[in-house]
Amino acid sequence: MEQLNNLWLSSGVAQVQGGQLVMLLVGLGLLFLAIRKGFEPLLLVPIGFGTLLANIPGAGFELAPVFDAAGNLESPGGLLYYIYHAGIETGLFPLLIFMGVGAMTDFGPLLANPRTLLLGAAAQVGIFTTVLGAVTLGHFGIMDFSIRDAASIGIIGGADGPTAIFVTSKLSPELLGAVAVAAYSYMALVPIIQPPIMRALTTSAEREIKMEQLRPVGKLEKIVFPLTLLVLVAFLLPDAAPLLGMFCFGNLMRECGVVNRLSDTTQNALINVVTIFLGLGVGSKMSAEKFLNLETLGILGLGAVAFCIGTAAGVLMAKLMNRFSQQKINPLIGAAGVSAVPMAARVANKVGLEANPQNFLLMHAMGPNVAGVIGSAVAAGVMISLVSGM
Amino acid sequence: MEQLNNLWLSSGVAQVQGGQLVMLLVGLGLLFLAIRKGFEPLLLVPIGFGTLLANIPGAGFELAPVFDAAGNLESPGGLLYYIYHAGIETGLFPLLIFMGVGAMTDFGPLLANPRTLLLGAAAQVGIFTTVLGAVTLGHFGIMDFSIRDAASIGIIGGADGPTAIFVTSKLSPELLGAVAVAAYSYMALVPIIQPPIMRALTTSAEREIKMEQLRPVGKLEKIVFPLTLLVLVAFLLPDAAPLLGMFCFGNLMRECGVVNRLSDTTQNALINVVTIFLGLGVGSKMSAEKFLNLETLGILGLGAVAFCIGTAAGVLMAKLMNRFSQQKINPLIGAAGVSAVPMAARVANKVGLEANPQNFLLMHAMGPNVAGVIGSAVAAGVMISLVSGM
Amino acid sequence: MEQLNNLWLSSGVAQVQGGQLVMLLVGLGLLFLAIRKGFEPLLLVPIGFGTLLANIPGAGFELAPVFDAAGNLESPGGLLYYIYHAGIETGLFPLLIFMGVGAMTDFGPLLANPRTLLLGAAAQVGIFTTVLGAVTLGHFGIMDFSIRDAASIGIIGGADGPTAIFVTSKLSPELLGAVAVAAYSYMALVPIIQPPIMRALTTSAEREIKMEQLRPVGKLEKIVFPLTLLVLVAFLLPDAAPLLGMFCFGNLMRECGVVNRLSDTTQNALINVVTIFLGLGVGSKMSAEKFLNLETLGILGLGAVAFCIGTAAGVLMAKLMNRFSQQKINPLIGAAGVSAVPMAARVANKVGLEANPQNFLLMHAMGPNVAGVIGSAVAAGVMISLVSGM
Amino acid sequence: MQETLIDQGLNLMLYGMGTVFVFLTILVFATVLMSRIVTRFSDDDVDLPTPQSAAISLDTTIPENHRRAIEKAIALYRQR
Amino acid sequence: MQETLIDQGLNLMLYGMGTVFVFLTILVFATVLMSRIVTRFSDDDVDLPTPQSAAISLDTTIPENHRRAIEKAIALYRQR
Amino acid sequence: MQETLIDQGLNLMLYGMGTVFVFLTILVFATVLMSRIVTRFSDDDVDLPTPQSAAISLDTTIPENHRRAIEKAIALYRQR
Ligand code: NA
Ligand code: NA
Ligand code: NA
Repeated sequence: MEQLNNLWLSSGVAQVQGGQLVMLLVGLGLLFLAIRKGFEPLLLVPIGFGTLLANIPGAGFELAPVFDAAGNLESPGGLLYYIYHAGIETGLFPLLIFMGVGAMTDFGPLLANPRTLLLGAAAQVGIFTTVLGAVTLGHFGIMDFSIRDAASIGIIGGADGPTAIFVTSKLSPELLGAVAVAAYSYMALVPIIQPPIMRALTTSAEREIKMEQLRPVGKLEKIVFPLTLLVLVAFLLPDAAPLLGMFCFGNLMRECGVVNRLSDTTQNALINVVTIFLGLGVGSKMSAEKFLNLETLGILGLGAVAFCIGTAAGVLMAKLMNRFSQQKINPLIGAAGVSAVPMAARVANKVGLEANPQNFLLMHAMGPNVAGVIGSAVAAGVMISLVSGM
Repeated sequence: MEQLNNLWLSSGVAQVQGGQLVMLLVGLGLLFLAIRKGFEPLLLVPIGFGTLLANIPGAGFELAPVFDAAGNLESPGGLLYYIYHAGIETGLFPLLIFMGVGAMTDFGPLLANPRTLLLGAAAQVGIFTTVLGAVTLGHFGIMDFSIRDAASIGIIGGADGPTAIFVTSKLSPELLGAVAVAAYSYMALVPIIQPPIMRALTTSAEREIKMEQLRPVGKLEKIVFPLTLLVLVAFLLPDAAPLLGMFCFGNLMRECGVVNRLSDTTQNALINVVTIFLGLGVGSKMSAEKFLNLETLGILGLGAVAFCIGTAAGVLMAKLMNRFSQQKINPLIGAAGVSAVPMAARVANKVGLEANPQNFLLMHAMGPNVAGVIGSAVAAGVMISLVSGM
Repeated sequence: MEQLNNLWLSSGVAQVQGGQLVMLLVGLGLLFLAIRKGFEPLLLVPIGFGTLLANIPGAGFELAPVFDAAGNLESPGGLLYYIYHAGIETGLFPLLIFMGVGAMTDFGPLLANPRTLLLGAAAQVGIFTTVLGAVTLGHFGIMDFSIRDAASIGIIGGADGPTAIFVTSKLSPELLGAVAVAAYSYMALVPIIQPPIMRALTTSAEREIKMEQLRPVGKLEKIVFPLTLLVLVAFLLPDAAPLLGMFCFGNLMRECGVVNRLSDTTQNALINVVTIFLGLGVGSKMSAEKFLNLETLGILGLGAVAFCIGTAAGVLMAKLMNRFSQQKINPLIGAAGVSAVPMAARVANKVGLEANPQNFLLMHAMGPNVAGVIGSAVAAGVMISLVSGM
Repeated sequence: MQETLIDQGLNLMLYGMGTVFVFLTILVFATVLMSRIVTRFSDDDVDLPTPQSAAISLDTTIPENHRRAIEKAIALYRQR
Repeated sequence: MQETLIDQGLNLMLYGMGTVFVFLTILVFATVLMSRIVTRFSDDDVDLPTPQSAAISLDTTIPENHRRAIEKAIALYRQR
Repeated sequence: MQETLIDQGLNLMLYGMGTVFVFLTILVFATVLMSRIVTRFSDDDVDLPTPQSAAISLDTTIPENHRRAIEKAIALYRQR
């Protein structure tokens, strides 16, 4: 009978708490969004499943290992504990993802039209106005946000998952679940969030602007560019060096043409393995006490605002640049500056086609799109450095 | 001359002990079985070679690293030390293998005929009668088995390598080598062990039973099934959550259709790397003092008994179900309930074809076959939980 | 203003030191050699980029993590710190590379003509004369070399990157950058370094020697060879067991034919990932204070000498063997004994074709070429063992 | 009360085997129920959506290296 | 002087946004400059060398498994 | 007796080079012997068995992704 009682006590039904139950539903909801609605499934499937695993009562997925006095293992930790502490707390997984993303990125369109870097810069306005919104909520006691929390929330507006995870795991690890979910959800919602803003801020004539064809970009330019970027980062902004350094490394492996086997593995086996673990590790921070509170609502709300402002800023920057330049830019591609690669570029293309069925903006939008990745990595570096000193 | 003497003293011939010599032969024997006889080569090649490495006198493959007082590394540990402590002691490798196995498993036949889950349950009788056998040997002082040892030995009957390694590394790490070798050897011997038992327990008429064709199973069912299983585990049996959770995760990645690149990597690069390391890590526990004793003989004997009883229980359960049901089950597929995927299912098919050359049982046997994986993972969870509290 | 000042102080320009500047140029130079000149790009691209990352002022790529008194992480370490300490200090990465190299190696030509093992032995003379050169420089106070440093420098003459990294990380970690760069650079320079020496030491008649066609080698021989080698290592030279053990393991997986999926992953995803990390980790030791000194010049000079002597010794050994044997060996293939697989074998083939356009030496040269890998691994084992006891 | 080793083994067998059977029996019913619900709610199997999105460049269903392998296979074949 | 949370946020916005714009503007000029230099120094794009060497057996541009996949694809296709 | 650095180097050279030569010489004989035994005991090379078994679904010789790549290659080629 004792055993039966033990079995019952160790069963989930006896141990479950209301919060865990709700979090299990949240996990299933994320899986639904990822699988049925196609919301960034590569990350949201692991995050959603990690949420389920972390909230199984009594399963111990996020338990720490226990050692005896002599340092021998008494009971091993849970899988999610090891993943989180080895890969996310240390920042290794986001950096490896950045290496893989670098190996997948073609800087050709950006090199053909470097001015579009400014669109990528403008779209980061979304990050910093969101920071301001978060500190305002914090200042008036509406929500319990510190300056570190505000920076982590703002980075959602960077529309770049690994950057958001990197910043948040350093500044506000307890917000990691909410921030990552918000970042990936809004990246998936780009086709819904952006078009109305893009249409509202542009005239039909502006949307019809045809851009001249991009010049071909040589191999050598593509090889030298990541090195140029790295040198600039090294001298001007070493705080952004971890993210941008690994990004440039991946891109150099891709473009240099002599290490194709390394580049292939980086773009496939390596990034896939790390993506699975990154997602599970983020899921492990989706516990009831960290996710089921008013702050999460605030994060989701502020994240949506960040995306909208970033989109608007990109479009407006393009219109501003048209004031001063002969070669007109279709302002729709400014919206691609938020990054969310390659979704935002596709959205720009689609809205452009609505205005003029002959106007293909996709390649033009890829420039600001990848510029947005650089822009938010720069913003991440600045924020980590400034906030750590506050 | 001193150097020459040192060289001689550091040579293997001067250091070798009888036990190591025998273990080197055991390692070569495992390689022979794996390569020449085709015994589960994916695991037994690494285990066999790990046995060789661990028993090279003076090579230090399983030495622990030495740190000075300040925490700096004085001398690094051996490769097998790191593999064992990072991947097996923590349980990470078996769990990752389970994720990969999940990504390789098609639950279609099981979903088309869920009753076959009961066959997978029945075959686990082999596990628990073996536990009883082991405690009896221990009780009468014939062999030195504790209840923890008995549980680890019983799990051999689960015919599931990673499950056996997971349980044994938690309950009786010193038996790991013998248990893993027994588990994989008997899995390889399924085509020899099972048919006589299957023929003895069935009439020719029973073996000729034709089962109706399996209904087609929809994609959505296949997606929802791993989630259903996980939710049941979460509420009823959280102790089985680590193994079954990762199993369900892998299967969901496979079936959901939106993360094919993650599923591909899980089924290939990731599971292959982990398999190599898992095998080497198991081999590192194949030292003379742990393997060359009477207990190992007991483990091998009890393991064989476990397989036989499990096979018999599966067949008898199928016959019992036929008493109460209109839709007859060919009792041969009950033997597939021990798991040993996909070997046991093939054996059922082959024995069935002997009785009736038109009777293809393979797909029907895949249902109990994967049910056996679930069944032994459940048994593993229960045993870890109960034994830890004893 | 304070923030602006902080930003400035944290910028690279304010923090950069002369040494870092020079090391950034060194990193760019390595990338130039790798990408433009094709110098062993698989290693020199990661090493070169790692050099850049490690020398970005203020980026913290090689910072150690900081823990508070309770053991919680206060600030995570840098990426290169984790890579170096997890994979290079422990010796894991070189060992895994050796496993991959073993899985890529075909011992067929060696088995068809085992005498060529002696050429691989002779070429290691380069290693030990270089050791002598280094201790002479150290003895007379010209350079600050200990016996450990001398062994690490000598191993450059082994023309085997992972072996050099393995030895140096154990004996003289502070020389790792210089030794690895020298080893890979000279391996790339084999087509320039070797031919003059080969021509100087051979007559035209010798270079025209046609060797009889290699006998076909059976599968079983190829399977048994790595086991034979391992058993010999186990009994005679356990100090060489880590390197040669993993080498044999990889080769057995390749040849046994029953674990092709493990062998494929070992040769591709696994070795590629480890190569990237190994290169970055070596780069992390390329700091100004460790690389920009007279000793590096000495290492580069001694390394070149080692290659030349090794080449000469291989050629002379072949001529010596021709004195005592009926079956003549073309002495050019003796030069392939330094290893530098497969470059040195190709060089032997090319120089042979110059003398006689019908004389294809490539397959004959592959024997001493892979023998050179075994030879330098043996030398590595002996040196680690002897030097540790001095 | 001190348990003997055999008592422990019997307990383990009893509760273990019981749990396995109870759990898998429940799973049978849950699976049948799930299949019925799913089959009713989805008229057809074809209605599964194609995913709308994916992370940066990760959206190719055929991994890059396979695509390249395929292209090379075709190119090689044509050359012959 | 004690900073309020809002002061900190304003500072972060000011210096952060400033840095992003300054850095990316410099990057625009650096990129334009780099492209000009590179285009001048390399007459053509074709002049990139083919790599001369590689480590042990690592020199196949087509990874081994792809090559095999290709060969099998072709063999299979022909058999049909 | 205190050894000078040069003594140590000489020792290292002597014993090191000796070990390399002795070991590889033994390996020559061992290899020749091994080849003879193996060639005698196996009449032919064809007698290596095909493996009978493998772990769960791991038994496909062609990895799954390659198989898929191959099938896609063939399908694509046919479509053209
Ligand atoms: Na961005
Ligand atoms: Na089982
Ligand atoms: Na060598």
